[in-house]
Amino acid sequence: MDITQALSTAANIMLLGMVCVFTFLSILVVAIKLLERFAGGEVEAIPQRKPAPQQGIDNNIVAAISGAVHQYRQSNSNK
Amino acid sequence: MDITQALSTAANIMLLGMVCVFTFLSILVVAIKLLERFAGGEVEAIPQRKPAPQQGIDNNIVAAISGAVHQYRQSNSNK
Amino acid sequence: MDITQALSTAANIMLLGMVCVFTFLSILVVAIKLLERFAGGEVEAIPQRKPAPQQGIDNNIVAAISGAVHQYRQSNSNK
Amino acid sequence: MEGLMKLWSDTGLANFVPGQVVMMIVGALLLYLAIARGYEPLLLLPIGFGAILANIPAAGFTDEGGLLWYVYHVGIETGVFPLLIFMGVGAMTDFGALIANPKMLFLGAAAQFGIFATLFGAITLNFIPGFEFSLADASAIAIIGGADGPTAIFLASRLAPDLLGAIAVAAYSYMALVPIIQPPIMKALTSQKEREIVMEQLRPVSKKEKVLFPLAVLFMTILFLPAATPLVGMFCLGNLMKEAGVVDRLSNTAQNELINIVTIFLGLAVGSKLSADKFLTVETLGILLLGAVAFSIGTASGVMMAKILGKFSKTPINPLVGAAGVSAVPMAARVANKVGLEANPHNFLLMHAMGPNVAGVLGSAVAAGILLAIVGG
Amino acid sequence: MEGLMKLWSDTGLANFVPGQVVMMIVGALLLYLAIARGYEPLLLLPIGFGAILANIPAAGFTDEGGLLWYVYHVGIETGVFPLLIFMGVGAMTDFGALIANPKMLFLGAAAQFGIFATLFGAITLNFIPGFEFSLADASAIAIIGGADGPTAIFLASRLAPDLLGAIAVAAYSYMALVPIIQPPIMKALTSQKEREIVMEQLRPVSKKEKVLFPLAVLFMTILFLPAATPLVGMFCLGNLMKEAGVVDRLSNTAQNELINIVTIFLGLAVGSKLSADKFLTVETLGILLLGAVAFSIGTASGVMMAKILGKFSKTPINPLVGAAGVSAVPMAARVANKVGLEANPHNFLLMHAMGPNVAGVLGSAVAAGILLAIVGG
Amino acid sequence: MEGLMKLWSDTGLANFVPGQVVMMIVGALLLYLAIARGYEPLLLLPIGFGAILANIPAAGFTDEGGLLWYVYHVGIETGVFPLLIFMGVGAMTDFGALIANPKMLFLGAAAQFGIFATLFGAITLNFIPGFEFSLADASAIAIIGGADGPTAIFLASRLAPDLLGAIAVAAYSYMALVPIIQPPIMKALTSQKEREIVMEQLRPVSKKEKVLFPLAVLFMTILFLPAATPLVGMFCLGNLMKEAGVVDRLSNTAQNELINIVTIFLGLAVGSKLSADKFLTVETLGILLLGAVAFSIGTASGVMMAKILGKFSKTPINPLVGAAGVSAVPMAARVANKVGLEANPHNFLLMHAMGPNVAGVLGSAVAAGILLAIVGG
Ligand code: NA
Ligand code: NA
Ligand code: NA
Repeated sequence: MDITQALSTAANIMLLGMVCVFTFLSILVVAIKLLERFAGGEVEAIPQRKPAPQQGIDNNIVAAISGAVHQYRQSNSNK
Repeated sequence: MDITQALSTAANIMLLGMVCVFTFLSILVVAIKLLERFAGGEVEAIPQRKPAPQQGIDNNIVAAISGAVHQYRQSNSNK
Repeated sequence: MDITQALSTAANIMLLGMVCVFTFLSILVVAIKLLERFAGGEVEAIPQRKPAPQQGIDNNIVAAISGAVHQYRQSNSNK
Repeated sequence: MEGLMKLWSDTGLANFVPGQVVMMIVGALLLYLAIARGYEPLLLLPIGFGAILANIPAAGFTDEGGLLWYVYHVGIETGVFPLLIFMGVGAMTDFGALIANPKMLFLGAAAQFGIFATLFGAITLNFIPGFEFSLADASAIAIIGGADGPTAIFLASRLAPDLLGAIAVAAYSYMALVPIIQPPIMKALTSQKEREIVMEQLRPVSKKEKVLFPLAVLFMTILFLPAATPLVGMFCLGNLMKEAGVVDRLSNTAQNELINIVTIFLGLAVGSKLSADKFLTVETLGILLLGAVAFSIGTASGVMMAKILGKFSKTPINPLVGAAGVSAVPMAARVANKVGLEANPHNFLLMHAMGPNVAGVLGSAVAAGILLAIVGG
Repeated sequence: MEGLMKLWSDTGLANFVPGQVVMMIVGALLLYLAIARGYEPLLLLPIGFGAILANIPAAGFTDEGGLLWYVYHVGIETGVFPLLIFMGVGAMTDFGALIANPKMLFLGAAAQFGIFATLFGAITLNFIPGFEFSLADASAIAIIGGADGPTAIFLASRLAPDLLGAIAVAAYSYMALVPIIQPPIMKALTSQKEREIVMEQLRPVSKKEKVLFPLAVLFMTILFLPAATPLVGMFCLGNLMKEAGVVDRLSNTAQNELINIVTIFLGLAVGSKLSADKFLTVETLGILLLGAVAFSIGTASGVMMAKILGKFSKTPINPLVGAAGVSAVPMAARVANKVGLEANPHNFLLMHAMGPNVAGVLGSAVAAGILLAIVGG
Repeated sequence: MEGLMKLWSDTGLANFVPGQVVMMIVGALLLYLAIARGYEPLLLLPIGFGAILANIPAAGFTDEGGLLWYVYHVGIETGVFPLLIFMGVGAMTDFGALIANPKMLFLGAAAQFGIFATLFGAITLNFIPGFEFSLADASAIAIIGGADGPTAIFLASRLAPDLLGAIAVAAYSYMALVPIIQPPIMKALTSQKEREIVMEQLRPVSKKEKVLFPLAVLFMTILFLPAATPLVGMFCLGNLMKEAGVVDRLSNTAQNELINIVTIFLGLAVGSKLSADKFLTVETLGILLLGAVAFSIGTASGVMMAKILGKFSKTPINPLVGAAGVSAVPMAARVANKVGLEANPHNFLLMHAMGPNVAGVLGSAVAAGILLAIVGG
């Protein structure tokens, strides 16, 4: 492939690339607008992350700790 | 292996498996009772984990920190 | 290689090794003295590590946090 | 134009196969269960995401050299990931309640009947045309009844890699469903009076006992069931690091950063096995059905054993704690506590249920070892 | 004496090749930039150190079985390291500002012109004797204009591994230079009045939108550009873990310990590609030149697009935020904020610039996918 | 019945070989030393556990495809694990005390005589029938005198993989025994008056010196001893990350999570080399004996060098700090401090002993490089 041919290919890619990037991100704009319509507006005044209780393995820790605390208290109250 | 034969094998495994599980965990019950006899009853009133000093690589940190603090104090007291 | 020959090799390595270790670390002594001359004496009275601002990926966190805080405040002040 | 055609010919739109679409929907469903319902999100979120990635047409995630291909081969085929998770779980587990009341091991043993009965059930399903479970398949499916994710994934990767995706999904889904599956069975098998039984306070356990316990378990496994030593060994290593008290920095890393890193990759790797040709089969329906059966039988046999044990025990035993013998730590113990509180608002069973709960982990690792030794050899 | 001769014949002094000395100086320069100047130190420090190690004569770091050889082959050749970094960056990224003002995506799109114009420019350089960039080389170089490290490394490892070192160094160096490169361009293309434009406060974004956003992005990538799914997929996985709120321990590990570990190795591996025969070429000069061009064109096209967009928009748009479309998160957004403050001391553009900033990350991942699909297939 | 026979034939009971039982006892002994005695628990606990797992009959931990087989081949055979540990140790090490008083490097140099004398001693042992140490074996054994775990493991994995288990166990055991081995030697070689010597306060060291120090060390190693660059290079990388102050998140990860993860696996992998046929040999006795000799000679030569140095030095030097030149950081420095306090309750030598202590780390890395260059080439 000589340079001129490569240049024409590069120009093609440049055009094609920008069209594709714009098309892709334009559709994403539409998608976000749809998101807003269907999922937006439900912002809670209270901070949201904290109360969501973690489950699964995390629970192991919680249980282990609470278990340990419980048992430790028991073992001390025994005396 | 036809299904009937497989069923008989499965029944065998079921029986054998439950016997083994029970045997294994029963011996473990005995082992725990032995543990209690030989290692139990030494519960310390003071929380146990903290005082155990960590050694090895951890010491590197300790030394590095204490060294840094020491030197920092020295370098300041010099002035 | 019989043992006597091996012994002589070992003695050679012992001599050579100690000479090399001393040479190497002696040059390092010189290097440190040069370091002191060209880079020493600039000890700052203020602790040095803290103010150095972290850049790069860390900034992502900073920006994400400050962004989140900003937005959260905005969303609350809107009401 | 040539470039445009190439781009189009590479798009997902031009390459989708119906099965892939369905599997992506399955992946999205798992994400929904994980995020919106909180079903075992630590595993089901990466599994669901992995399922979506694995089914992208022409993206090559699961082809040789693809990201999920590497993760699966490095972590699951070698067995390393489930073993590392198990080490971390060991470092999180407190055996105090079990050491204080070793009888609870019988409950953990009884609940394993869910596994072995399901093995039998899986073979029985072969009478129905369309099902052709081998003994190895049946064993891998049955381990769902162990209610223990890493054990199920480890055994499935050894005995039935093709079913791994469905088995892991079933195992974690049912573990999340324990609060729904278990209470009716527990209530059906116990009287109000039995559920009100108050258990005696547990004796304090010495540090020495806790340190020696994982070593005792390992020792017995070595003597009687070497096939279980990978699972039990790594679990005991984690627990020993926790209880030894001299390597806290290793123990903390094992139960935090290391298990987190491995969990992300394990989930993706399991998800990568959710391909249409392996998952969209009648066998998956059978696995889901058998999994539910396994959980139910395990729960029932745990409760029944607790009732029997209570008859012979000097100290009272509330049969509800038997249900915790299936493991599903610590969900099953909490369910026992909750059902107990409904019967008697002053009866806290949580600590008492932790004994059978952790016994169930050992029990199903032992059961996995037995299956490996008999079927896998 | 034999031993002494052997020691001497092994010393660096006896084996140095001039190119290695120069590359060590390059490595030392990178360390200087990282430590004394604070240029992207998280990457440039390990890269610089890796460059020094890789050029030690007779030490064999990059020979088969050497440390850097392993790191490169395990982490870069497989593509795993940049993808894990991208997952971590995804877990650090807040798309709130973009979701609140999706028009900003057009700015992120426009800034990618820096990439495609540079591709054309790289091929044009072939007219100068000494340059022989293939289309694949040109694409890998052009991605420097994406101002995104992991994307550049991923694409370069796929399309032009020989240029990887130079491309990564150029990408991170220019990202660090954003505060110097961008302001003159931004000021040249805008009037004082334009720079003073105050933008409207962003609407609050719901948690649900934030959770669904990465899934929407992934979905679209699957449909239209599967070649971009490795990058976009891992990025979205990280972001989903962050926003889901149910797997915080995984998200925290992904954006801390995991990304740190991978960053160390990624840097060393990239540095290991800085060998004299690959780096001390006229092509490296071309890459550095093209990289600067790419950043400048990207900045300019972002600003111009913002001006055009402002004409059609109901709400005012400060054209400075367009410069943030090149990504270089969050440096470019800060530069926009700073230049804006110079024009109007009460005009805080930071949050508004975060929208195009994160849009630029998506934009260059999409551009990378397009280049992979067209050139790499 | 068939199943039962199969289970029985697989049990450890039916397969035990006497050697395995003994090695398990050795493993249990290491666990005891680690947990109950606090001997280097971070390494000896995983090593001991690994030894137990590796000797389980019919469990296949060290067979191809077994967990320990993977860990050993991925981490030790490649040399990656000890190098990563060394990077982490570098990130933990403060060279301030050494930079303030560079003469201390001579103490770190003198203490390496423990290594080279032991090499000679190991060859001498060949006169006794049953011992057949090659030069490579002897070098790997001698490095125990370096009192530095990762260096010993790295060199042994390169020169004498078969002896790796015994060498690592000896190295860590003697490092734990430093408080018992060193004081008598230190007291025998010094007078009460010498032990009472108060050393001058160290000058403050600038940040710039600390940043440039690891680079200077690396530079010299490159010039004179490339064979030592893997060890010294990774150590200096860790130290540079620590001192640079711009990559704290990488430095923290290197000295915490990363080193912890690697330590677990390194320990298991070393333990996996403790097999009966390799460990239950007369050579192991020789290694243990030589290790003790090496530590003693190193301590003695460090102290003697300090006495000589004190004669020529303008500032007073307490000969006790010479003992810290063997490294065993920071135990040996503490021992010097303690023995000093016994002689003079107001004489705190800790900071002064940190200089030779870290010098000893460099010294043994240099010695390892010399041995690699001469013997390993
Ligand atoms: Na179980
Ligand atoms: Na970009
Ligand atoms: Na040493």
